[in-house]
Amino acid sequence: MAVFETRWQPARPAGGWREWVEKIPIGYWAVGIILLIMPAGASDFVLFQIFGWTFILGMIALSLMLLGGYGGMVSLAQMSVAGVAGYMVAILGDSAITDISQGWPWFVAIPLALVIAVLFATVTGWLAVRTEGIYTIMITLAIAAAFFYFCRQNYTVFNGFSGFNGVLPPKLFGVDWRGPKAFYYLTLFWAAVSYFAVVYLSRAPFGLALQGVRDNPRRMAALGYDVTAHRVAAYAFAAIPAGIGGILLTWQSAQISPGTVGIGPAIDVLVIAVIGGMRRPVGAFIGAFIYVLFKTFALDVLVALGLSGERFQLLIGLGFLLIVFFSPDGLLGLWDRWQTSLRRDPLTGGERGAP
Amino acid sequence: MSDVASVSTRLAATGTANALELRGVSKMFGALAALSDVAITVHPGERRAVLGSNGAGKTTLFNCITGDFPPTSGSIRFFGEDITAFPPHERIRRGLRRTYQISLLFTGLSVLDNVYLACRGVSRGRFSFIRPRRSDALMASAENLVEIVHLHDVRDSTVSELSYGQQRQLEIAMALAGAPRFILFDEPAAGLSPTERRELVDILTGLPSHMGYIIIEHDMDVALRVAESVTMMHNGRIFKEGKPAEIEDDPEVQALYLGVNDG
Amino acid sequence: MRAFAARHPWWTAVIAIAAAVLLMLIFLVWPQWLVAGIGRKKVFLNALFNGITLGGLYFLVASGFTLIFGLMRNVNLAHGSLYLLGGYIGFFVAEWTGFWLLAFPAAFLVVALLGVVLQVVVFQRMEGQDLRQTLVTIGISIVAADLMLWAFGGDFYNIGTPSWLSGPMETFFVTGVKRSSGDLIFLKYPLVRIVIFAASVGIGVGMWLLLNRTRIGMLVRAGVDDSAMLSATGARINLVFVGVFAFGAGLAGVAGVVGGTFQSIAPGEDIRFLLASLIVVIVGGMGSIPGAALGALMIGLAEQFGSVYFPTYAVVLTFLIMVAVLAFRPQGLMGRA
Amino acid sequence: MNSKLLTTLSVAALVAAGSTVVSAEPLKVGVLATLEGTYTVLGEDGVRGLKTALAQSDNKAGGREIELVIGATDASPDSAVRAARKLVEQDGVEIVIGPLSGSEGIAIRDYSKTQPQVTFINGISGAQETTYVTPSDNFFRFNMDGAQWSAGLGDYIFNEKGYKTIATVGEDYSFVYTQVFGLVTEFCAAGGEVTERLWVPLGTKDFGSIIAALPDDVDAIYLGLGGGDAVNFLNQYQQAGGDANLIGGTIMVDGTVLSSKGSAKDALIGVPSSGPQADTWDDPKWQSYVKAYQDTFPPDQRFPSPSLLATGYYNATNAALSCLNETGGDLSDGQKAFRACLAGLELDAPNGKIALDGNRQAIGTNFVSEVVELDDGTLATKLVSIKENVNQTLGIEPAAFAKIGLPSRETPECKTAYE
Repeated sequence: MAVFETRWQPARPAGGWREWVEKIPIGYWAVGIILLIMPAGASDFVLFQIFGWTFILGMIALSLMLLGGYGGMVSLAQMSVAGVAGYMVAILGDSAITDISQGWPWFVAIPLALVIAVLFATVTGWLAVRTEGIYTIMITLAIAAAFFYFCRQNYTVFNGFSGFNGVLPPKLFGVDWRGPKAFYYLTLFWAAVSYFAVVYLSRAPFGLALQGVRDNPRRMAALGYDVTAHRVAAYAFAAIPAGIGGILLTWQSAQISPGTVGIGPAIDVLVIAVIGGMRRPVGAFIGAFIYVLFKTFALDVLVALGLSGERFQLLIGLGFLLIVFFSPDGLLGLWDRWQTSLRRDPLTGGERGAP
Repeated sequence: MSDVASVSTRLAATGTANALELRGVSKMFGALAALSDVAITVHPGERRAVLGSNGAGKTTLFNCITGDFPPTSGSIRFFGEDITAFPPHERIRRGLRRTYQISLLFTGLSVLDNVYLACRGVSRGRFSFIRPRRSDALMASAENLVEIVHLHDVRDSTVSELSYGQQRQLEIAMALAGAPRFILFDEPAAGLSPTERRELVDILTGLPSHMGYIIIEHDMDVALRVAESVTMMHNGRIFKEGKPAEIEDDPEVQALYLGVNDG
Repeated sequence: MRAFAARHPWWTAVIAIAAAVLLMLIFLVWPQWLVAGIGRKKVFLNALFNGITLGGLYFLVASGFTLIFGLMRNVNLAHGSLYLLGGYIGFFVAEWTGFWLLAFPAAFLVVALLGVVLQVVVFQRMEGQDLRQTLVTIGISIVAADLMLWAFGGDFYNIGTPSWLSGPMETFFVTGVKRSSGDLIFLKYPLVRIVIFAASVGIGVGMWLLLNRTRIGMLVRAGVDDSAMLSATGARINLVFVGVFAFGAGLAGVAGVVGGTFQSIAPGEDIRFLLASLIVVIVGGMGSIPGAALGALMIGLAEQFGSVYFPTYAVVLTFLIMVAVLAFRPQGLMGRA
Repeated sequence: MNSKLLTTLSVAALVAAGSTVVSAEPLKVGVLATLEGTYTVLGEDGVRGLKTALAQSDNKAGGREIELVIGATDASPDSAVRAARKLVEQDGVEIVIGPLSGSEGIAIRDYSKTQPQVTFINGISGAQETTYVTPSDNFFRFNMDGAQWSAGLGDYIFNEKGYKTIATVGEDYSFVYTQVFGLVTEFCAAGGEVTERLWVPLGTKDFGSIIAALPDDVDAIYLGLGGGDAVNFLNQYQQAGGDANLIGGTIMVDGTVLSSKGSAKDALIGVPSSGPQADTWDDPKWQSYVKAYQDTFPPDQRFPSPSLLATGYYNATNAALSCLNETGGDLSDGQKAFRACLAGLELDAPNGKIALDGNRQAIGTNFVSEVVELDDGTLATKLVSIKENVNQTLGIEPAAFAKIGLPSRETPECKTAYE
């Protein structure tokens, strides 16, 4: 680049905090403020169950979005990664299964749980990236199934079929973090951190390189990048939001057992990410919110409509099918298309304001 | 700029070696010889056009030089260093670049990001989790390259929104990233409009004089305006070498190539 | 064979010794120390034969999956649903007509027809879009599972074997010696498993012949090797695709009848057999019929030996095999790099 | 709907309701049932049991209309807690009836501790530790646990059948551990010997090699398998020509296996087993309950006769209804009166009298039965022996019982006396 230094240099304004803050669209402010003041009006159930669960599932789906949307690798093992972290918190920390749980303090147990989840994800990634594309989804599905069976059969560490109950968050600063409001803010905080971390990462060299790998791995290699290392690193990094989500999920239900990490939940994470749309991080949370609403109220709606309550699996399946069939980019994709069609001039078909 | 420094050290070490020196390079695909016993020598700063009909082995020649498909036999030296067995990214780090005939861009990313990735690929910090700032040196050089190939107006557009000609220009910008010492252009003018071709010629002739390249081009106008020397290939062999004017006037060449292919 | 021996003398020796040991284990009467070490011969022989017969079932399911993938690069994650549907159809046909054998063509035809619909309505529209196909077929399998639960309930269906097939038959394998009389005890083995295994070998060989000895087969194999070449042959390609998809789906339907006969058909079996097919083809190599056979055999044996010698982790064992294959030969044992 | 039971119940309701005014607001009752996933059929029958009980009392208790809110689970503890939370915190139910499976029960017990204002009445979940370890004050269980469901079987097979040595094959999870626990303590105390315990992973479908590995030097083999695993085992057992004496666990002979399609289940004819009910018991109360169940639902929407899941939910509902009647629907003061009534209730259930111990765990009647083929070709269980007053410690001194330890793959040891 020394070659061209003498030529043109673009003048760049010095970006300050104020300018940065001003650039944030109004919608973000609105959503942020609503989320922050939500506990003033909403019921405990809405806070703990609807939003708490949305944020948790959103984080796990976010890790899939990072891999799938930016990295082009659709992994079905993200629920397993979350499960590893959840299990580790139960095993290393406190639970009602005192024979197995080590009872280590939270500041050891939680970081260690995350580290183990990252290691697990790295090994998963290392296995999965040895092959490409569709193989990934199959291999990670198989890994998820293996982890489920292993947890169910192993009693010495994972306590088999029953798993661990009585897994509660530490009473830090005198707060019961499982209280609805406290838990709401706890999950909101980590969801926001994960979200912004992923948004930030998407424009950092690593994130850009990951998207480059998605678009054209061969060219990336030709540009001097180690494609495999980037892919494995993406698995490792994605384990962090998934792991945090897994720990929070364990605290929310106060237990973790093989059913938490079964094949059903693994596919649910994919459903969430796809429904929301894998193109942008926010899709994970949109998908999670819809999924949670559906899971919670579909039965009521069906019964109210005079339909049999059992068929709601069919509804979920059909909804998912319609979305992937007609809008592979999920609801965000639909939204984007609608926005473009609004901007497009109905007469010329060109974009308004464009010359 | 450590890269530049290391390049200059290497330059000093290799002295006045040829930029590119191919000896007895052959490439077999099964029983089919795509290249047979090719020998080419290019001096530093030299600009060479490689001409030949389809299937003459031009792109195969590029693939051998860049390491995308290593040659079956023969040796390749780059500024005196034997790079025959090097993987592609090692060659890139030594300052060799190429553009591709088919578009191999990152279609989901913006123009600037594409060039930035190309710049980043030959520097350190490929795994950095820290966002580059606008004032970042690499970002600055990426913007600079975007400017050079006249894509400044669309630098934030996604590549999939660009016109074909703009995508070709972007290819060139990416090949110029880092500290290139030698570039292989694979039919950069294919599919471009007359205006875009003129722009392309401007870009190529405007490159710093010490930066040599080989260009594969069907458009004789373009090829002969941007090249100082010409190599004709036919059926995987070198057929003729010389100055543009000599080649243009050569009856054999006219019979074989110019006559059937009017560019 | 000779070329292999020349190239890998050590491997050849190891394989030859292993084969010899296996043959001795099968045909000799086990001495006391061996029984003390690894248990009764009857258990061993049963695990061996059951592993092979179970492998036969897995092969039936997985070969369709791998064929479809190999030719069209279509990933059909609804393959397990086709298996389950085949099982239900087989049950009702066998029940209504009273002919067990009739269940096979019926299941094959109906499921193959469904395969045609899938190929025409779904896959042709999204050719080359791996991820979308995967997602759509996951959606289809969710919907299909609930539709079948709706139609057939959560009951367990067991396709009855005709009387000439039920019960065990005595084989010529010796399992031990009676202590009192010194008479040899021969292995009794379920007849239906033998028949089913013979059938899957028959289907496997038939498929091989079809692929290697007929014009259509050549076309298909050429397509597996190089789909660009195939598209050059023109419009017939779509017909070949539909045909292969129908055939692969039909095989899953047949497998459903087999599975319903010596296991049972119920909700959840779809996912189980989808997983089994995935592991078989990952181990064997995507798109390879011999690979599917080898993978199916390995997984079947692993499950059966696992279930008697280390039952706790028997389920995990198959996954370990998969991981090992991925680590050392990512393209699968018979897959091409 | 014209059963004697119905009459007695409604008379009781009338008497109880006499004092209070009928205009009280409806009472919200939540139901936790497995209505998603593989075990949907089971959950549905549980709900049928509950609806049978409600139909018998005209959907009213203590002068209040009962408003039902159903929460669907998929048999996992996660889903059970989530559904319970919605019922309690969103729908505001005051009583929760359910859940169905063992680990769900433990999770709901834990949850009940955080919701002291709501009363939880177990549906049919049968894990021992739910009420035995850290019981919850507002969690009541009117069904016996898995170990209690084995009561009487050990004695019966030792004394009546004359089996001296047995081996067990069971699915590798807590419910079957508990069942084997109940069997082993009783059988070994009677003088029998359990030579081997084989555990197969839940969801094993090919038993070919396991069948070959069954010991042939024992008098009988106990099978602790359920659902599809049971059907597959029986099918392959017949194919292999197996002819050993079999003993069945409770879920080995339940409706899902006995009503499975095909001939696999025929291997069960004559097999002794035990559980909280016997399908063909001629006791009038049982008969009228079966009739009520059959009358409430058309034949194509129910099992031929109620499964133990239906009976469990039926009893739980009746316990709630009768105590609502007794307290006149009064749930004030933290449901004090209602809970006191439940704790002291002696439920005259169709499957025998049920009372609660200090941990609010059922002390009830257990049935040893054998599988028989009915005239119409279907299979059912026929009573051969009744064991009354089965408590959670199986008649063993609590201290000695505690020393045995919680059920697991190897616990309990086979001993003639536990002290």
